[in-house]
Amino acid sequence: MKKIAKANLSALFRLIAENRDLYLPVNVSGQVNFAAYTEDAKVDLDTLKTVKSPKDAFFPQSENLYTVTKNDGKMKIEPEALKDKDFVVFGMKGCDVKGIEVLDRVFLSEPVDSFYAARRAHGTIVALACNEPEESCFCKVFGVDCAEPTADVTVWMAEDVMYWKALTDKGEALTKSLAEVLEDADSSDEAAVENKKAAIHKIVEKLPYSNLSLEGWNGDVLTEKFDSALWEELYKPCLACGTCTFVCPTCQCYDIKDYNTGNGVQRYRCWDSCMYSDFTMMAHGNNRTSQMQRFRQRFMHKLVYFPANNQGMYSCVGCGRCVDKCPSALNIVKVIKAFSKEGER
Amino acid sequence: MQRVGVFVCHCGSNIAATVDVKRVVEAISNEPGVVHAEDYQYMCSEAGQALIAKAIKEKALTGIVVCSCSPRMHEATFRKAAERAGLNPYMVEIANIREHCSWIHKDIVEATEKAVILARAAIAKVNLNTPLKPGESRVTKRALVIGGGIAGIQTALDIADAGYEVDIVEKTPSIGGRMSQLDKTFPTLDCSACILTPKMVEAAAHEKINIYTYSEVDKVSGFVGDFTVDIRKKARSVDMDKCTGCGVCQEKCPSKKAPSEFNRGLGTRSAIYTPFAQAIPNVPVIDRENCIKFKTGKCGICAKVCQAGAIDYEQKDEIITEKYGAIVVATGFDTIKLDNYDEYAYSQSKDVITSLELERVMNAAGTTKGHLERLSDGKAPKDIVFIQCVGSRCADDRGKSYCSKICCMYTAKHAMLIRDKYPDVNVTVFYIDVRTPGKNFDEFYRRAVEQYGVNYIKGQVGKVIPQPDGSLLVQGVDLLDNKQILKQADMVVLATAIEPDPDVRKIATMLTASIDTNNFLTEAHAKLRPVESPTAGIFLSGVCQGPKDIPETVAQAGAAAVKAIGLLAKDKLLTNPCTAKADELLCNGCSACANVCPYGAISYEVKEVNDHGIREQRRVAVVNSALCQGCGACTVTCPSGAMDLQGFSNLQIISEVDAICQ
Amino acid sequence: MSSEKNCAQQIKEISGADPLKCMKCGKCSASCPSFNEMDIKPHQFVSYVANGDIEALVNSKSLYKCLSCFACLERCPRDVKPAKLIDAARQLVVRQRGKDYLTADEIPELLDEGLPQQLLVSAFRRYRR
Amino acid sequence: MSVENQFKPKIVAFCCNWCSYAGADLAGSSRLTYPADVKIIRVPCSCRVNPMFILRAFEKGADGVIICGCHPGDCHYSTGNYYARRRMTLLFSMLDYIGIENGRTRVEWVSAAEGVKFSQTMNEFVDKIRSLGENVRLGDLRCKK
Amino acid sequence: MQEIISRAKELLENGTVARVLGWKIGDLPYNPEPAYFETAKDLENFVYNGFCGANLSKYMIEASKLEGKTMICLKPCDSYSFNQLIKEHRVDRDKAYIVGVGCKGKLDIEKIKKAGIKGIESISGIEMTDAADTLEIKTIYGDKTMSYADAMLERCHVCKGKDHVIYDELIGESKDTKDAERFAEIEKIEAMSPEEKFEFFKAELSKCIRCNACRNVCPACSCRKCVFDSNKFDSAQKANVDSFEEKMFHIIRAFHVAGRCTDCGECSRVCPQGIPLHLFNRKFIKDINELYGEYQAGADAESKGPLTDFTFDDAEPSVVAERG
Repeated sequence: MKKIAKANLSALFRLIAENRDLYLPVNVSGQVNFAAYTEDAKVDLDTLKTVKSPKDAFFPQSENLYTVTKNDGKMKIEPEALKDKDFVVFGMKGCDVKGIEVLDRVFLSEPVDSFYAARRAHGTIVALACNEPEESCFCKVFGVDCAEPTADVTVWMAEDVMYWKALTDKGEALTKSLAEVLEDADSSDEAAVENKKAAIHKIVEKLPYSNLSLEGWNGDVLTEKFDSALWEELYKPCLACGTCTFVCPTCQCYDIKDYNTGNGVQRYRCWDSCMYSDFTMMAHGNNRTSQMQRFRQRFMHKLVYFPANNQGMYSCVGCGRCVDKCPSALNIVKVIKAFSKEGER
Repeated sequence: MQRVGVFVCHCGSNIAATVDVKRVVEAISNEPGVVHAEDYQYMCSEAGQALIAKAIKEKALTGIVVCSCSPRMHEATFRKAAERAGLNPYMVEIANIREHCSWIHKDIVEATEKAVILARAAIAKVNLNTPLKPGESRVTKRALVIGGGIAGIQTALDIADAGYEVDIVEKTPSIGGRMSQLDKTFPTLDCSACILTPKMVEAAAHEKINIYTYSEVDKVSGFVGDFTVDIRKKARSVDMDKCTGCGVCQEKCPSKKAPSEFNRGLGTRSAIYTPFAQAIPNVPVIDRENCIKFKTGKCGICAKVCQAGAIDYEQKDEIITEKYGAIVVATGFDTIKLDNYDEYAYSQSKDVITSLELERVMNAAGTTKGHLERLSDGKAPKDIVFIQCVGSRCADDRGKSYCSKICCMYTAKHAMLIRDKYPDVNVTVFYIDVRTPGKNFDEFYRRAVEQYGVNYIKGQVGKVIPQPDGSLLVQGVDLLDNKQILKQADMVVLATAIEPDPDVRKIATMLTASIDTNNFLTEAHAKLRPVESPTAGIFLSGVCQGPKDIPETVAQAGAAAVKAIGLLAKDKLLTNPCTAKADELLCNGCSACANVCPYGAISYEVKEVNDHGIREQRRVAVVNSALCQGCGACTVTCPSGAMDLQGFSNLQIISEVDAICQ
Repeated sequence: MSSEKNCAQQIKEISGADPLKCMKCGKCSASCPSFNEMDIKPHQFVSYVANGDIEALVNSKSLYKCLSCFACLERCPRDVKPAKLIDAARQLVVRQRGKDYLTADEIPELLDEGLPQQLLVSAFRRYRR
Repeated sequence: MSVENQFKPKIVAFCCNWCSYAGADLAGSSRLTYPADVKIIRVPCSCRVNPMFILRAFEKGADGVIICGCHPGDCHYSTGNYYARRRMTLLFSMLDYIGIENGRTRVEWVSAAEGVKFSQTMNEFVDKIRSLGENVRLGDLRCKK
Repeated sequence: MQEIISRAKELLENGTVARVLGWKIGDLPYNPEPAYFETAKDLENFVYNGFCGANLSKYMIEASKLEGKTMICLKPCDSYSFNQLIKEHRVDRDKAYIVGVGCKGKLDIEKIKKAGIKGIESISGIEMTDAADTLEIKTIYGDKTMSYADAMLERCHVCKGKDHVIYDELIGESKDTKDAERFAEIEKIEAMSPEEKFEFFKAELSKCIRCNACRNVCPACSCRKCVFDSNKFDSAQKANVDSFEEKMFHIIRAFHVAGRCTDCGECSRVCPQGIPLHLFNRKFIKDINELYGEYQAGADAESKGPLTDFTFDDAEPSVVAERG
């Protein structure tokens, strides 16, 4: 294990950013989101949750796939270059890291998404333990330990020192390259980290959602859940905006569109939301015609379809961003609770 | 995908001299949809149109772009050509590479580049065109003529003679207009009244003509073939049906100090009056501002003396609503105000008068019973100075930029008449140029000089200085002698510029007829459509379109009549198919579009809509394509884009924007 | 003096007048109180400038006979501003030092007791800019 | 600066069919020149101009957009330009508010008889846009290559 | 709150209404959600407190399609939106039984969290009946307090007033919460240099994630299909590509609701990125007021909106440049 004085963090960031791109939580106009590190960026490691999850680092909201140009009546297709520069994402939380695991299932299984794969290959994740989890957090429910997120490197923030522990080869390599700013940690430091973890676990136990039960969601429940009358009640306040999907660390749906730049056509993909009425719109219309169906789709996907296809892995990680951000105060917790109450009845 | 043919016109050298047409053809050959491109010397010629027809057939074109002159010039030509070749005429787009390109740019590279871009925009647009079919609208077989002067009377007579009903709306109490105020007419010197009065009588007696005098147009709605007009018949205070025109009321009226409009304010009239003896209708009007009864409630003499009991003090303005197929504007002119020309002492001396006032002085029925006398003291003048171009041909805003056209001739007429009747009076004319184009016009002017000894001086007057003895000192210049001239005169006549009747602006707005900076109505084409307004169904007669003399006015009046008759002769008109259309799947039924529609063409229906499988009752907008004129106001008001304009759709305009900006 | 053409251009610039707008109506000459004293008449200023005959214009008496009353300018229907043209010609002369109409020493002799100050100032403005 | 290197702005002019387009035609037939940078799009009325068209033009690389219509009171459709006037006033105000240079947008009323005004207006507008330089604030980066 | 509930029960029982549109208690102290109640039992979960900021007017579009009347709870500012929706024929007045509920300012949980208060377990002082002007907040990290006013939504500081512009009956008192000038923020931006303005909006809009929350919550954005979702203008884009790309969406959205926006502030309330979207709409409102006369959208259900109206002597667009 290594450590670094908090006062030296900027030196650390500078060093990381020297040869790589560095993404970390930055405050822009009052909101904290992952963004590229610059000398004058307002880095904010205290805010628990960035508004958007850091999934952009691997799966950007919008990315060009290829460009078609026309010259003398001939078409030319130029694929967009794959990411070939190493980068570090610093400060992802346990839930965020788990979100990437979910995305891996989608994008790294055949057929492999080459854009995503290239980013995963070049990206190193430094995960930060959550010092002060909040009331909207329920990562524990999905088996995430926010006190010890497992990524390439795990870091803990204490009063005035940050502990650094590499877990993978990528993590070791990064650590090695930062030798000039990272100091070796001793056993008292190890103990401090253990204490930190224990303190965090204690807080997690106090969180209102921590004991949310997923009972009734595993197993062959597709038809039962799908046909439930509850959806008709639950979706009502939904505005059909895409906030929940865009802040979610695991939502992976995208749309592919063309943009005419005047000099050629760029084919790009961008996040889409299953909450939108034009999601997967086809010539004949849409296969989900009501907001109830769209609402149901999102939660069925997270809690039923995805686990069914991925050895029981839910595609919710309990980050609670939807709890925080839904304009109508809807969220996955309310859905889970509604169904468990239904069970009680 | 369309199969587009592009035809680039040389327009002789009009385009080809500044635009490399071959290069244009080459540059657009690879544009999306283009399967054919060629250039030709004159696309609008028969041979050019044949080329287009041939390509349409041989290449199975679904759309064509003609790169040529303005669509305002030949769009119709090419649409017809396409239609003859079996293509929907609305699959034609014009790239204006003449007026908007070759004629204004000098550099051939630059102009060619621009022509290519304009062609690309048109190609992009035509790729999104859809075949359109015109609708039909009915024609009301009745014409309205606004203005009862010689122009209006002639137009009305010609239309009526062709068998159509005509209404004349005249704002003054009698028809006759400016011509009725004139004494003699040039170049024949025949009496104005003698030739006008029979026309007035003929109009009044014509069974197809209905005259509204002392009336004004209040409101106009509708469109070509189907105008609805509100006519305000101002309260005359005299019952037109009862009045016998005996004239006793006018004689007995105690209020006789009102300035006579007919005599240009030189004389007075009674409060109940007909403007002149031959007025049609011969029914007086009570001028309520000067009437003692209306001012004080006492008097009522006219009612007492009227044996027919025609006087009606209670009469109110009446609104008549009538439908018309065509409207002819014949609102005529007035002389400009001379407030900006202090140097001529018009406001300081009664002996400085305008030419139109001189007409009333010279006229036997005028204020001086036809005697030429000074208005200040009634003495016979010995020296008269005429000043030309007062307020005409002026570059600043004191006057008018145009030549008033009639002044040279009427001044020669006045000079000649004075010298004829009073050979001892000296007449001097200060002129800048003497302009006499017209049949027998220059001969007329030369007679004034050679036969009548009128003293023409090339040069202007700088100042007219009233002298203590009542005479006028005229300071001018003789440019040919290079001498300044100081001339004693006892009368000065100003050839005052004419301007369109000030009310025409209001009328043009109601008619949505365009008007130029001088308030002359704009013709649809300066050369080819001189008697039509760009607004369909509106025709122009007389000076409202531009300065002209009586024969020209009468000629134009006839031409306007023919155009109106041509319209009225049709039973149905094809309507412009470029109308708005609502996409009921997107329509919110919010009524915003109906709020901005100037034609009331949008209404709402509650109907069942099948939105990709969802069936529900929705309130949706429906456009009446016969009423819609295609302005597009609704399309921008519609937030969802449900309302679109056929022929100028959102995507079509956007495709043009993209093509230009790329 | 530099080339004639250049001078004509300068006169146009200084005066802000466009000689080509003139329609030869003569209203300027008709209005001019100094007409009879002038060798080149106001309506002719325009042609001199238009034709570039500036030499003759600046050597003319008119240059110093113009009272700058601006009657011609006020009344000109074409916005040609003869007074401004002649004023501009005057300025061209004045700008060449030593070509003044009067020398400074000559002025006191010409002064009159009753001469209003304002006239004096106006005279300076015209002759000694 | 040589002519070749001079900034060539892209300028879109929306002209109503009845007045301004005819005014542009008159400018053409009177041979009143203005820079070739101006490209005219014919619309039936100034009220047909959707703010989206204007933003679209800027997005795709236009440096200036001018809207020409009949003089108020002279609209062929009676009232179209009155609506256009309000819409454009508010839109321009919004563009100003978000920091887009004043002068990249303009509305001018040009009648069919005002060929001179049309050409003058275009000359002025092009000068203005040249002085403002390239539009970088409203464009889409993808179109800037 | 009790009064509303009992009245709702009455109306349900006597058949006046078939359902009640109100707010349902949340599972956290601050997240009640808009909800329908159809029975007296349902109403056990009815809540009306300081966190019921959501404007329910727009839900009435769908409720208008249902059988029978809906009792809808509207705060004073919501009633403007409702009126505007009536004007636009989007809701059926006859299908609504409007209960105007009192309001003493609504709370913004984001403001509380921004003050560093986290791990919230309970908040007291949020009930309509609470007289205190301080919120007592219990958190797992200790007890905190915050003044009610400091936690209020921006819109409440510039409140349009305590009066409902449309209602069938009123329940509860309202309180004056206005303590700021409505256009002060706008004026501040107007006074900036073009560069400052541009940087300000660029920074704000760069946060936009095109989630459409602002649009979907907006009662004026009631289009069945938004132009940004349709192919009518080739404008359907979900991408946010460059830093200022969202301008088109936000300018046009503001333009489309100009003269119709009641300034209800929902857009700013729901923006997950805290973009002060009301700055766009309110700029239009300010311009409209200054150029065309004071106009409050939704103040009535009949008047012509400023963009579907004109006068012959309206300001020319050049006024924008002239006023500097």
